[in-house]
Amino acid sequence: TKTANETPTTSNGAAQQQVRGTAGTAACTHDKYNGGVPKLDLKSVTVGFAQSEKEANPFRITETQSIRDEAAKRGIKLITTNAQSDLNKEIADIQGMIAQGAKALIISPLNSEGLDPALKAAQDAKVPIMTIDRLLTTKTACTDYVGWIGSDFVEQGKRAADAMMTVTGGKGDVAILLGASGVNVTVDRTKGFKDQLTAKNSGLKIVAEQTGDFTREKGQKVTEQLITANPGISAIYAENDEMALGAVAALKAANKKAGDVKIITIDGTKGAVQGILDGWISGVIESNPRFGPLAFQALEDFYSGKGVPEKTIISDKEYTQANARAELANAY
Amino acid sequence: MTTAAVRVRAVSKRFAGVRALDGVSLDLYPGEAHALVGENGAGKSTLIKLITGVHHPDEGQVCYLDEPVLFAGPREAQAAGISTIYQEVNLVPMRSVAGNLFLGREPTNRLGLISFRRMNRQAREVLRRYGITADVRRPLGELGLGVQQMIAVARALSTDARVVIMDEPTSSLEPREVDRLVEVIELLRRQRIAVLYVTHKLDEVFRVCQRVTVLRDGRVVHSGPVAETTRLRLVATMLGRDVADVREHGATSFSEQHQAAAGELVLRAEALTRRPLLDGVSVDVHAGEVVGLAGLLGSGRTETAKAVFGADPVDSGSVRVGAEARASAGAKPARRRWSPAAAIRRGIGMVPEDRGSEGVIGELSVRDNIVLAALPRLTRAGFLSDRRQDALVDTFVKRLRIKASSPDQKVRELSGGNQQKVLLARMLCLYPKVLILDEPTRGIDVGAKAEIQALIDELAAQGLGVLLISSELEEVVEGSDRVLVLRDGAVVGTLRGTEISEDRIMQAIAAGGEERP
Amino acid sequence: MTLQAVRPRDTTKLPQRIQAAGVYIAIAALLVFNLAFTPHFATVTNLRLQLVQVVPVAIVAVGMALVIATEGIDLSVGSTMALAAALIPLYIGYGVWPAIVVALAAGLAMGLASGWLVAFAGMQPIIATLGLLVAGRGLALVLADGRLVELFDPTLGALGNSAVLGVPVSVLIVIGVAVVAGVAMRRTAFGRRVLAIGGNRSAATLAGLPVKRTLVTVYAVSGLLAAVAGVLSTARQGASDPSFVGLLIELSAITAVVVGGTPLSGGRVRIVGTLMGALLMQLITATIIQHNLPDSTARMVQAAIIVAAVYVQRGRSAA
Amino acid sequence: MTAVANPPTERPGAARGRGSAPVALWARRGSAPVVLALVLVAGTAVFGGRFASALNLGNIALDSSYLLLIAIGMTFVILSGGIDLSVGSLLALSGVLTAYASRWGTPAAILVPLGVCALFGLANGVLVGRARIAPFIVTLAGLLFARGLAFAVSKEGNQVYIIPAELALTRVGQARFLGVGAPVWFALAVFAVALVVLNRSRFGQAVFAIGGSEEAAELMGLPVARVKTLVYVLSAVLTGLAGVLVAAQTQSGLPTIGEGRELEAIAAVVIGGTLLSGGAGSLSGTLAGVLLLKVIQNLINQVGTLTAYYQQVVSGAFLIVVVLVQSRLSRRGLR
Ligand SMILES: Nc1ncnc2c1ncn2[C@@H]1O[C@H](COP(=O)(O)OP(=O)(O)OP(=O)(O)O)[C@@H](O)[C@H]1O
Ligand SMILES: Nc1ncnc2c1ncn2[C@@H]1O[C@H](COP(=O)(O)OP(=O)(O)OP(=O)(O)O)[C@@H](O)[C@H]1O
Ligand SMILES: [Mg+2]
Ligand SMILES: [Mg+2]
Repeated sequence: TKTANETPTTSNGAAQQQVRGTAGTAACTHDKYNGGVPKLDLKSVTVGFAQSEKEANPFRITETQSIRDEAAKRGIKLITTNAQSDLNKEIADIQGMIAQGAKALIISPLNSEGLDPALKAAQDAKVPIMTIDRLLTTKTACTDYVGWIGSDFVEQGKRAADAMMTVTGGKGDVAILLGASGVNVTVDRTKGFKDQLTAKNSGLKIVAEQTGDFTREKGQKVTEQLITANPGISAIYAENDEMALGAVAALKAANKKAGDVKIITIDGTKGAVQGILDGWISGVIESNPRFGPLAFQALEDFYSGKGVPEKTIISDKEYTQANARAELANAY
Repeated sequence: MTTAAVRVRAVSKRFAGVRALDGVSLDLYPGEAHALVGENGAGKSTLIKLITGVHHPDEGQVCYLDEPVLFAGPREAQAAGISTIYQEVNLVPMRSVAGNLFLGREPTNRLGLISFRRMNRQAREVLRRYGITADVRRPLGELGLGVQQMIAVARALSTDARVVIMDEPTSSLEPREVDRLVEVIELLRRQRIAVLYVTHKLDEVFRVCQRVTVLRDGRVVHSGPVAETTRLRLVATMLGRDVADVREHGATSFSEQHQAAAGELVLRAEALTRRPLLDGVSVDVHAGEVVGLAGLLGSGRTETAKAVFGADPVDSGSVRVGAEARASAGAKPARRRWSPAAAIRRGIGMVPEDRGSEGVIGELSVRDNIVLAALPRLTRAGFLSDRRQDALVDTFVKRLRIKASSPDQKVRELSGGNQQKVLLARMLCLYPKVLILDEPTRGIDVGAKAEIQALIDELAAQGLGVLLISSELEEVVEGSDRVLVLRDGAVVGTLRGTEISEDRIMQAIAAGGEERP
Repeated sequence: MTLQAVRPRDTTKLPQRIQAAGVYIAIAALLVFNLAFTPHFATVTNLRLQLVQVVPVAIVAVGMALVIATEGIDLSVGSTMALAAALIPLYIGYGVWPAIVVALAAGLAMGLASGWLVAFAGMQPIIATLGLLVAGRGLALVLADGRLVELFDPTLGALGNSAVLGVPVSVLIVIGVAVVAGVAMRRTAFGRRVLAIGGNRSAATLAGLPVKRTLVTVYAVSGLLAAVAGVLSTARQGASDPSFVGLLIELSAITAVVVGGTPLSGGRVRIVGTLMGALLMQLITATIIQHNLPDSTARMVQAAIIVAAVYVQRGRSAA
Repeated sequence: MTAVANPPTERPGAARGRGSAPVALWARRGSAPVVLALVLVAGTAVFGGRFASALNLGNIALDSSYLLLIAIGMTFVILSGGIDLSVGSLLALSGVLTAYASRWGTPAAILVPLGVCALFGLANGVLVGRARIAPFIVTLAGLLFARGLAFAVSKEGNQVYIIPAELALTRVGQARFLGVGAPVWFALAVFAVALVVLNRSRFGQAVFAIGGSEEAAELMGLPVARVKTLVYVLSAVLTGLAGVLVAAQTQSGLPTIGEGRELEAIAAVVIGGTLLSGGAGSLSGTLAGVLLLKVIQNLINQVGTLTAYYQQVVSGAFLIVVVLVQSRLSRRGLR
């Protein structure tokens, strides 16, 4: 018996963190932020981290772990909460951490909208908030929050479409395994993918799009149904790795061979990159969860006066047949 | 002739294959009390439910004040002025007594809010009028069934009604309460209210009613003035037998005397105490002996029965059975978890008073209900033996004349009396050494009652010890070899053999009251 | 005397049968629809797929049916599945079978816990099992450190994916479970006790039945079956995924039970109906996915079919 | 005459049925606040000012207010012998509709969701009350349907509607009065009205009676179907109100919120001593139940270092322990 994926993934340190780009105007510092907040030494205060979803997939696990590791490395006292996908709980969590005396916050918003009461509570308490992962689209940097570090999900979808066109030669029937309904990651990754296919005038035809809820089990079940109903499907776009691996299981159970159906997926977990090596997955667009070093660096810069840019886009790799073997160790 | 308050014209009603009513007609006039009698399952309750809109007739018509009506439900009937007491006490046990009395018509203040002060005051008045002692703010379910029944009566009578229908209102009432009810009915008649009165107690027919209608198997077999008939004739019509035949074999009662040479002690309950309901009650039962428990409503008879059976916990006291009971004079009782299961294993059976909530399992069939307690005896390696079940069920269905379309019929669909027989059968098929019967003939028709009484006699003759509770004093008097008189949860007197009479029992109750302030 | 001689024959059964057939009618309608309008539906592969996919819900639903027959409910089944799944990778080092035994034992323990809370501590089933639902999933995640673990064990794989004479092993297990449950409910004293307790608990106690013991047994069976479902899901997925396995399965199972004609008020049970209820839910899902309906529409259609199927067979309580 | 006997203590075994349940219950009603007080004291003892600060308690109050609104409706439903599983989804639907309709101004942003929710409750109620389908199933279907509708309105989640900050709704929804958020005041006002309706109106008495014995209520001439229907309408409208307030707080309508809220609300009601089988219980118990749940959640968060998984284990175990302690307390209280 052999098990894989068992060892805890640790964040790979600042070396892995490449910033793809920054955007926005003046850098945000503690005396500019929201009319000015007191200067602090991070080592002497408590920092809070609000995670939005259960640590139930490699992305979230790595994200939280990366924050914890970095805090430990820098000797900063950290408290964490997890909203378990409940927006009200996330608001309560944030307010609770402020009440508990957290002096700076890193939050991973559950959604682009809806955190206003929490943001307001932080403003009132003069606690700066650094956001990671999802962008608060209707809020202003350096007023409502310090800055944002994250990926561009639409861009990820576009890159997935490009990869898809490359591996399929731009022809065939595609099925999309959508992420959980009503979540903007899903929305963006779908939009990017479809827009790019249209923009490139691709011959790929989307014959089915069904939600796999970002889980392996649902990805497997849905794929099983889809390939029975549409035996002609030649490619699958999975909006995260877990669903892709579910799809692989479904294809195996249906006696397909590796490569019969091309799978492109987003995230960059070890399992998926291994899937490339095994021939079942054709390409993986990375969505980098290792926010820890960047986030704490941003807080340091915020207080040191160096300043934090409005947007920091973390760089997402792409894993292909060509680089999978070499990059496997770097996948999370 | 005055116009009828209610006129039923040739109604028929079938329940999935069972013809409950077949062309029944009945006129009910203002100012009369009209008795409706018949065997269990004859269709009395069904007829009432057709009048009040619970069921709708398949054929025929109901007229109310000469207008054909088809009430959508009891609510409409009530609004139109037909007030009904249904057979099984139909109140809400978890609500207070006052809440039940005034449910749906609570007194309100100027803001339209319920005034509980007024409601409780009015409730107390109502109870006083009917001689009921109970705290009106307490949940109704805490009261004995008899009190509950009185409250149901009080509720039905305190609405402004032109027609009052009562389905066995006295089935768990004491003679005292029955007297009170008779007075009330007289009063109603004087107010030109029409009363339809269902009962199995034929005495009441002659005391209360002017006319009587007899149903048998869903048809009217007799209808006419009470004055023109006799008790014997009524029984004969109900049963469909000859008057002579009934006279010869009798329709009621126990054989006059048992061989009072009671056998050995089979049950000894000592100093059962459960404050504040029971206060040191001791009961001995010998093989072949029928011990009656007499007392007023709430005197602790049901509590005693339940304590002996292990259905209710006691603060102190002991129950011993068989050899243990005989060996035990004064010995320290063995500590053991006493529960109905243990009681049944050791040969005690009980038929509970409240058959609806503690007795029958409505969704199960007649067969399943009967064999329920005997399951351990009917299984091989956990599997049920059909043959043995059927044999057992067959025996008792025949012996108790349980009227069901088949043993597979759900008990819920049986008439009240037949449900009671099913419960008796459940316990009898255990062949117990001691049988506790709490109101065993409640709601049972004359024919069946006689049969059950005869059965008790027969079983006692075969060595069964019986603890008998009945609100019909007559039944206790005639059936018992020994009577314990209870008052406020304590034994206040013991009567034996020829001492046993209604008068002596009443005296004992009264005297007990003087001794115990 | 002829008190019971000349009663008309009991025809009660027929209309009841038609009423109870709501779920069959719905299944037939969906099959006809799919055969007519869904390409590739009438293939062996597809039909087998539907059977395989329904396995976990079906197994859990059988246990749930017994619990519901006692007028209870078991919300903890999904978490029990997760617990079972989480334990397999921890013990698979000792071999597959020991690992499976441990997983099943954990399910039994969960069931005993809810049974004890309901029968002896007198808690309301929905609250007792809700507590275990929350705690159980948490425990599973603690054990697994929240991670999905892939399992490459041939025996486990066979359990999930192989077939005997064309019938998948897991489907055979469902049939086995259903037969045992059906026989137990119809032919044994245990089944009779379960129904009696559900029908009228006080009456059952007064009839001397071992009420508490029976209740504990029923919840234990439900827990055990949930663990079986957890093992089978894990086997089929080739991975232990305690975060998601069995998530919300309690609602599907309860729906299957009720759609199959078992009332929530207890005292009655339909095992075959329960299986059919589960199958109906599966067919609805399949139809929705294969016709590529959007998620929102899918939920609404599902809601409508559930209400319709139950509506047809409702109403014996009416009177 | 016989004296009025005191009620017997809980009868284990046999008389679990009609006779004894109310007694145990009447006592149990009193015990949720006791447990709540204990937990509050314990929290203060362990975490001191961090827990007992005005800020933190205000947060708990705000967080509780939505749940309280839902739980009030749920109390009526459960008292009538039913259950409403659709509230979580309905909360999302109401929020989405609030945000959607906010383009037409505050009145629309309030009336549209409340109207739709009322219709929804009506559908639930008619199916339960008139068609006599089991409430569990009806509202389970409602759970699916409302969520589906919420997704449909927000175009499968592609469209998140935003509520303008300057709208009166936003300003009122986010206002604070005496340091406490507006939703808290709304919830308390509704609670006060509900108290009167449940305990002092015929409708309220009918709800109790129907839950206690539907058959008896029917035979006593109560409008059973109508009352049952109304109860579901009430639950849906209060949930709708909670949805409007959530939307005003978050200035957006998200179709994903509220999952699992139904179970939380049911738990709160039952912890508050209301019998799930209906007929007996109280709103004050529900209030205590809601606060108990939220305070416990807050306390678990206070630990801060507990991982999410352990938090789950602890809160599940806590739920069971609280209910157990409560039933022990109530039994003791009777002696
Ligand atoms: N809901 C029902 N479904 C099926 N059969 C029923 C139903 N209600 C009554 N019956 C049947 O109709 C017949 C008449 O019953 P009913 O209750 O009217 O008798 P009754 O005269 O009131 O008897 P009792 O004196 O025992 O109360 C019985 O055979 C009974 O089994
Ligand atoms: N005076 C009373 N007021 C209120 N409740 C009472 C009173 N007397 C008894 N009870 C309650 O009534 C129930 C049944 O009473 P008990 O067993 O003592 O009476 P009983 O002699 O069998 O009378 P019944 O004929 O009413 O059953 C008990 O649970 C007890 O709590
Ligand atoms: Mg009758
Ligand atoms: Mg009695």
